[in-house]
Amino acid sequence: MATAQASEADTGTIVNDFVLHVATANGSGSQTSNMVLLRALFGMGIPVSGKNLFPSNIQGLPTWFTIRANKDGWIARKQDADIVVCMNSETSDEDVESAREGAVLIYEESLNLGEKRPDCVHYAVPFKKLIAECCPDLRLRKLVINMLYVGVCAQLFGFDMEEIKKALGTQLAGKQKAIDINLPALEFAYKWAEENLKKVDPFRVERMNANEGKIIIEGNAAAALGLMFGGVTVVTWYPITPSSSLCEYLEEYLNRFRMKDGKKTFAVVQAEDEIAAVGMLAGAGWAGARAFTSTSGPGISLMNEFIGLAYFAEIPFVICNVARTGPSTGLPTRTMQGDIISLFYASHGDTKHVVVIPNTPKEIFEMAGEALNLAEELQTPVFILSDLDLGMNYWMSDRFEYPTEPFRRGKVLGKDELEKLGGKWGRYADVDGDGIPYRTIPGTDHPRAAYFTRGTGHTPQATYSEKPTDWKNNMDRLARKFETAKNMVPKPEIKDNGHAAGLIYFGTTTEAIREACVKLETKHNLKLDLCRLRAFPFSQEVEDFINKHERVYVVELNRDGQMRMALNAELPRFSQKLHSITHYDGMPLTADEVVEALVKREREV
Amino acid sequence: MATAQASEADTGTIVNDFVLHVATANGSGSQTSNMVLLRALFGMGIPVSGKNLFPSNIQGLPTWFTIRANKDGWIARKQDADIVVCMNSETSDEDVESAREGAVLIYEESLNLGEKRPDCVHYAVPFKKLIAECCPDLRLRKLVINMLYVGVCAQLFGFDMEEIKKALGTQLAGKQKAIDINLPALEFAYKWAEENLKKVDPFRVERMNANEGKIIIEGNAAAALGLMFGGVTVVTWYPITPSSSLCEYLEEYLNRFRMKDGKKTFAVVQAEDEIAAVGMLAGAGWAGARAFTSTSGPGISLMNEFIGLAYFAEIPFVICNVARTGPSTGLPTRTMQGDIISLFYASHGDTKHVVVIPNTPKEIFEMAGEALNLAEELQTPVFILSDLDLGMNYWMSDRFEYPTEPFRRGKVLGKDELEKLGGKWGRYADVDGDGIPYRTIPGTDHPRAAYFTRGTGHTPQATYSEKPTDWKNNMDRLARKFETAKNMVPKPEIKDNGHAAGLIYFGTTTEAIREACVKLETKHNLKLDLCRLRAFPFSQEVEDFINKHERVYVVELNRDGQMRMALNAELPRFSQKLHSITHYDGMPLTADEVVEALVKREREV
Amino acid sequence: MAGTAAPKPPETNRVGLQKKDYAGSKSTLCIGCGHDLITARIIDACYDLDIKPEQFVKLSGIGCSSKTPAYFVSRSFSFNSVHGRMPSIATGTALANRTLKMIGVSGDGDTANIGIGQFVHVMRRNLDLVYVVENNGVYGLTKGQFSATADKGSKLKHGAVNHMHAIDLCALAVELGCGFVARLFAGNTKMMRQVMQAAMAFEGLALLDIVSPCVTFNNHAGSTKSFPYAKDNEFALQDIGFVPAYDPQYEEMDHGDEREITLGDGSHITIKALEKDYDPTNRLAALNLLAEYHESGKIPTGIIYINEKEPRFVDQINMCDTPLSRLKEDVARPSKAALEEVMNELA
Amino acid sequence: MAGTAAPKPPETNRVGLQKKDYAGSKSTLCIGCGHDLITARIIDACYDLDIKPEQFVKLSGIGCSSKTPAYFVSRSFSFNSVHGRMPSIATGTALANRTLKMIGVSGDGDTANIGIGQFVHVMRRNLDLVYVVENNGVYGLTKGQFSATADKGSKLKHGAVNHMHAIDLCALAVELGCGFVARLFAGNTKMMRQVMQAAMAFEGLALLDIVSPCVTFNNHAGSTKSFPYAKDNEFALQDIGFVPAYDPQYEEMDHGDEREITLGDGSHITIKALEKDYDPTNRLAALNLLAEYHESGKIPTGIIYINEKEPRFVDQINMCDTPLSRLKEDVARPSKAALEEVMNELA
Ligand SMILES: Cc1ncc(C[n+]2csc(CCOP(=O)(O)OP(=O)(O)O)c2C)c(N)n1
Ligand SMILES: Cc1ncc(C[n+]2csc(CCOP(=O)(O)OP(=O)(O)O)c2C)c(N)n1
Ligand code: SF4
Ligand code: SF4
Ligand SMILES: [Mg+2]
Ligand SMILES: [Mg+2]
Repeated sequence: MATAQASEADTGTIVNDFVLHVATANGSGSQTSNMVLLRALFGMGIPVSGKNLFPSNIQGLPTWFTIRANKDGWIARKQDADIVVCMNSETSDEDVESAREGAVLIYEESLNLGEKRPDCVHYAVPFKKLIAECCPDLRLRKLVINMLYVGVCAQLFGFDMEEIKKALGTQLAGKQKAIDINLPALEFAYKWAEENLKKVDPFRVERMNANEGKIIIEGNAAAALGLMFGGVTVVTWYPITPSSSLCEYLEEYLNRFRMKDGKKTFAVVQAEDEIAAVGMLAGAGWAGARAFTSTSGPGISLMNEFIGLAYFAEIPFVICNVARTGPSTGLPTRTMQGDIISLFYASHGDTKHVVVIPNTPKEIFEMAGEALNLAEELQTPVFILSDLDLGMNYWMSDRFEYPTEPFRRGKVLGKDELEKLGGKWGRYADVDGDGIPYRTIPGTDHPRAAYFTRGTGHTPQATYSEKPTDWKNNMDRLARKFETAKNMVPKPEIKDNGHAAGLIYFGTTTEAIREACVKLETKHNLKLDLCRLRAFPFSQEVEDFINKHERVYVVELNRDGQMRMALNAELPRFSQKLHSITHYDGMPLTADEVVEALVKREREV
Repeated sequence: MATAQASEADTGTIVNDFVLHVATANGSGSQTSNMVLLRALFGMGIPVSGKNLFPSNIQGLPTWFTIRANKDGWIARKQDADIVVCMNSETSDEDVESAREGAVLIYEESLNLGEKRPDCVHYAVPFKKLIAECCPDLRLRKLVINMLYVGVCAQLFGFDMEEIKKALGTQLAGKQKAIDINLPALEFAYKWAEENLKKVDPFRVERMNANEGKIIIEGNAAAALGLMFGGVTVVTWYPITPSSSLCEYLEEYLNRFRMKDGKKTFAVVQAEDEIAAVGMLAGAGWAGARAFTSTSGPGISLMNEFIGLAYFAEIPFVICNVARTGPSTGLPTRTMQGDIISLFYASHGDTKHVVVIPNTPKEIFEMAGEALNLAEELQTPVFILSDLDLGMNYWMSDRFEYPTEPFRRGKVLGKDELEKLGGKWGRYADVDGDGIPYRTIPGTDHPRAAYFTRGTGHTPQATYSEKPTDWKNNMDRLARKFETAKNMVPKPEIKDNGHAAGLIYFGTTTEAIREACVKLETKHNLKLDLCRLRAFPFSQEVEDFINKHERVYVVELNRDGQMRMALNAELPRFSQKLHSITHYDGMPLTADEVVEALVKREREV
Repeated sequence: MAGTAAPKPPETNRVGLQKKDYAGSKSTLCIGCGHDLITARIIDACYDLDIKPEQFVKLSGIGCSSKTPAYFVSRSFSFNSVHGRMPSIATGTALANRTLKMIGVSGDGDTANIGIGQFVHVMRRNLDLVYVVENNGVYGLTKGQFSATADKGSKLKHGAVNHMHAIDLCALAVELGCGFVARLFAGNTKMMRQVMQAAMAFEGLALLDIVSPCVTFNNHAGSTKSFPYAKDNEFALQDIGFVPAYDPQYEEMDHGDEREITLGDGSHITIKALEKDYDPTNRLAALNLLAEYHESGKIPTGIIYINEKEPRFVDQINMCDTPLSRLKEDVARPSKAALEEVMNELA
Repeated sequence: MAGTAAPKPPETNRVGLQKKDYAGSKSTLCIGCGHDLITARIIDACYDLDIKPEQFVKLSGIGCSSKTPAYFVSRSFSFNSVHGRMPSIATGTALANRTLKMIGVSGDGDTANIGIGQFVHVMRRNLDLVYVVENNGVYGLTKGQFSATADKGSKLKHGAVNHMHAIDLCALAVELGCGFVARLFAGNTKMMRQVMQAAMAFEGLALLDIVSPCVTFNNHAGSTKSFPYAKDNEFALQDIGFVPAYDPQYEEMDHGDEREITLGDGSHITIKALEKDYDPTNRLAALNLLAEYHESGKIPTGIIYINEKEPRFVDQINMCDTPLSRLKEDVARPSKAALEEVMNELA
């Protein structure tokens, strides 16, 4: 019989506000179980997020999944879990030891963890015994055992069983056999908990209505949708965590929605490596496709040479960097905002790249399409800076809106235009004074359409040149083009209430920052204005924001304060105002870390 | 008969102060002729420099060689030539047109350039006729014809024929046949000039004694010597202009001086590409060699991934970037200081690299050896930042001093040390608090010597880890190591006379800056203090220099002011003081450009 | 005026272009460089095959050889990319517009050294591309270092000897499933002209590994890629003819003991074996031939292997016929209903 | 105590080490992964060959396969580098210390996709390296995409079919001059154990292309790299024996119809042809065998080609015997006179 020794008594109920942390081994089917819990909470209308902390191998190593449910909509990572489910005997000692005071512990009875943390609430469950009772097929037990904690949690915390069942159906859609095996186990555990566990913890879930019109999605899937609806035509890729699922989703969606008369109106090619992937983009972008690849840090490093060529030869394509923890192979399954410098200034020589920086699935959906537009308009590689946290974790999101704006394909001269011009045009001539030249697309049926593309010095007419003035003029035009980009890229999101201190952030730290600001204001009476960067180059609004504030904190997930470095490099007159707050252990940011850092810094002011 | 129409009359004599500009076609043997002139001037004790402006092909395109002789030792590039030798009919019109007012023009008679520039001194020489007379072998005439202008110049400007002959001997050392063909032609032209040209220009050379103890050398050869005497053992390379001659010289010297019992005490391997070249370095540096490669921008871009691995796995090796004009393939035969950002922060993730920045052959000789030391002491890749101007042009230099300091091989634990420690050590443990760990070398005969090297997260004991704290601690230690490097890298060269304005520069702009400062002071009464950067990270002295000055100009050869960007990023509190002076047309800097820029800027102050 | 003959109109091909319409800018290679001979044959073939320059695309990497696209068919688009990576550029170009006719020009250093990875993979993909390797055994542009196709035992100008096994690009291509593999010598104008046309007409990847001497750095005694050496050691396997699809005379020709191969576009290749009876449609025979000759010093030239049966890359991946570059919103953006469908699944 | 037998001392090899001294840390691969079988055979071979762990070095790229150096011989140095570039690491290591015994472990993705360039060039160099490819036809670590060794027509778990020509690493190796080429199946313990030793004893590059099923992503019907498929389709060419140099019994053995190959280190390989009479010292025969079987679906295992005659890389480049890593100043820095000599030339 399960015991429930509570040191902390039933001191009231906490509704829809907890962090549930599940420790399992990877490749054990736990992902399904965790997603059922997540989806059920979502289905019950409770704001929720799910973060997967998985090892860089395929099977058998410890993995953790953290679900945060919060009625107020705070869904950033939180350091300390309220409820810890220990299914992995290898880590259970540590998992239990590191639990916060008073946490709820659910674990296999035979692990004998009862003595360890008298301050916690214990639910010892005989998972092994139970699975033997409810799952006759020996081989399946290892996989199905994880359904049991779903049942136990569902019962203990009051999940709506209909939502649980619906979630299981969604999660195992199309696999009726799997449902038929898992559902009974889940229900068996539910029933067992009902009969054997005495609830002594305060956590409860209750249906609410915060998720109207919302979806749950990973950033990589959202990006894939954005690209498809943005009219991507050529996709080349090389698998690398955490970007692989982006192109895998994309191929799936394209196969489903972009067939015509039994043929593909797109191409997805798995290249032999990242150099080939980006080389194909260069060929495709040059020849008029909307071309895309996704990769992660090591891929960006390998692509460096080609990125420089594309910058200099002015070829449009889009690369999404789903960043992971680096340098080098680093921590392939952890997150980071650590490739700022290497992206912004990728490749040798004077190069600067256009980068868009989304923070949510909805925004990456929108920006992915926009990136395709910007690349063609600016005739340059455009990067989407995502990260593992956005790309591979589960986010609630508003439904995406169907894009109605036509594709913006930039300054392209077709046959008719060339005829009007009498064939007189220069590929690298700055006709409009904005640094953006006109281009033609291979295959254009006009005798003067063709030009010669190269990575070496050239004149406005695209002929080879080693002349000092030609080189300089061309580089100046490219700089002018970058200036033009400032007004075209997504503007920062600014909340300015005239406070003295400002905070600059970007990407997936948004949720933590949002939560931290409220805490800072309510608990510490500290008020800051906010500027969320959404692109490089930095537009005027960023300058104005820094200018207006006495001091500005730059929060980012890397050691060297790379965004601050870029701000210093690009907007040097403000450098003294900028202060770094960095976090770089591979984990997503928590609000508490931000609060702590800011309270300390602001006290020093 | 040659005519000499001088608009500018014999207004006195200018001794040992001129710029001689020779226009030929490449692959026509003109390099030998130009070097004979250069060496003869050198032999006559006159300060001199030679800069080659060659096209990026092998044969037949216009090429220029500029010799500057200056009694006061000003040997930077100068924009306007005093004497122009036009041997290339394809460019002669332009060459003559762009000559400065009053310049001396020497050209093939039949080109009929006499009318063109009445303001200039003309020496029309029937080179084609003369070569037919003095060179019986038809096939050789195309090559030997360039010797004729040597003879003409020698006579016109009063070269010492003994020095000319000596120079020819040096230049064609070991090729007696070639000497026997060229010398008569040269002497024939000399004689012809004596008999047929009436000297009407003011330029003369006269023996002086400024070159005692000096040599003439290209930076690439100097670097090669520095590496050899620094004990380099493994050299891998992939040909790329302008770095190829570095490894070619190095192999030549090593073959000559580093054989033992008929075998090589070194290895030079031509790799299949730059990725393989740097991969071999990583293997060799790891396994205890002093390993080196040279490359240029595109190579650095390709090496990015491996550079990150070496940073993170802490592997020593040295890469010399002989920079050319970029981005992309750019101008392979022009110079630039344009890979600052891409070197300093090469590879994804938080990476910062140690870079030494020499400015002369003597300094690159010394720094090459020092780079090998630093790499092993700091256990990290160390870069030497050179450029085409330093690497491939001809520089006067003091003789190099024999290095007597022993090789510094850093913290290596051998068998004995391991025995003393009882085998207890941690590859990535920060025993000394300086961030530099101890390492062992594969093959060390102790059962605890081995460790596992990886680009993924690791503990101080070099075991695999995905733990957030392990990751962060290790990254912090690497940052600490970089701090340590600040005190180990070459210090800046500072001239501080307490002026309000400072000037920061580095590398091959030195000569132009030196000359400019004197001009600024004498002609414009503008005085600046100087700080020549010699390394990254920036040491305390750089900070102090900026701190002390009201405003500091950063002079560099690239569009974006990359060194200023790095200074802003690393020393943000001074950003507002820094002002960029950039030059980026592929040509070396001239003093006049610096003077002009500074006069303008200082007027604005 | 009556009585005087009208000036003879300039000769044109079936798309109304003169030979000079296929010219490029002036070569900047060394006088006598083998590469210029290949350039001339490409111009011939384009003229002979009535290629519309607007439909033709020229791609290359970096090297003297890779500069040559500037020297032919100026009216065509061209992309001189980065060292060793022409194949990926070609792949992307084909994905964007499958209707373009592509030629890729590379060097032995560009292909066999830095580029061997992309070479291997493009062979596997059967891209519709004429892949020309202008093979001189050295890096011309960087002044004469050995490349990976340098024969074992061959010597550089200053005497250095190559100790390594030479990469035989033809053998690799056959091994990797390439459907058209020819070894040629730039100095053999007649064979070059025929095979160049055949390669361009072939649907799929055609590799032309052409011995193209570097007169500046590798034309001395001791080189096995010099003009004299190649002239002495070329061993022409076949007498090759090419007859375009439209030529009505083909049927009437006497084909005697020739092997006839009809390509997908209706043109014909006739191959008459010379000394050695050799079946270029047999993969094993091709591999054996190449292995046999690899260290013989002889240069067997001709069509080593031909097989047009494999589907082309763009068909393997089931791409639509319209060039992707031309797709408009109505095709390239799925309907609003599609988005709704996905949103509902995720809700 | 008198009368009781002394406890049997643990078995050791000739360098006094027990089998467990060759163990590594616990594998983190999926249970049943073919790679773990190969790890076990490497441990066997190291023990059997009396390898001193201090003289042994383990190198790899990135992938499940490339993780395995952590799972054997912990007492040896190891370098788990970047994806596809193990060969250059190995080359550098050999240059720094030519006395080290090196094994490089790679995967089919690591070698045949991103790494094929370095593979080709290391083959040419005849580096002294045992190059193991743990070939499962997929990228295990990134969750099961096709690699370039996937056979044409083979299927992924979710049904996708591979349309491209499979790269046959053995054929490429033979083509490129590699002197020891074997194809193996991880499940054939006996052959693996013998050939692993032979490869380690071989002086020069030994390529072991080992079918090593990925139980998680490529062990289903439709895969040609699954355990069941390989078991059914392995076609053992030979019965292979390995006799170390020190074994006095070799001379007395009855070698019957076996082919005997004595390696440079004095050890012997005995090869008894099974069904098919096949001469593994004949390069042409090897190429033919591989070409013949390439699309047959059969997996011919054994030593495909062996030839120890080529000089090793470090000898080709005439490197001294002392490891370069150990050179001291007296050797590695030329004399003051040398510098003077050069300075005088430049003055
Ligand atoms: C990444 C990179 N590395 C090196 C170079 C320098 N480089 C230019 S051409 C060339 C070799 C060309 O040899 P090959 O392809 O044989 O052409 P060839 O000049 O002989 O026709 C090299 C190494 C470069 N441009 N880019
Ligand atoms: C530059 C780079 N690109 C991509 C990856 C991601 N990656 C890791 S392992 C792997 C493939 C491994 O496949 P294989 O070599 O066959 O090994 P297996 O896992 O099948 O044993 C890939 C693509 C990486 N680590 N580095
Ligand atoms: S160097 Fe050689 S390959 Fe280059 S153009 Fe001259 S002859 Fe041709
Ligand atoms: S995923 Fe495949 S290759 Fe990787 S460990 Fe598991 S079974 Fe082995
Ligand atoms: Mg070549
Ligand atoms: Mg694999």
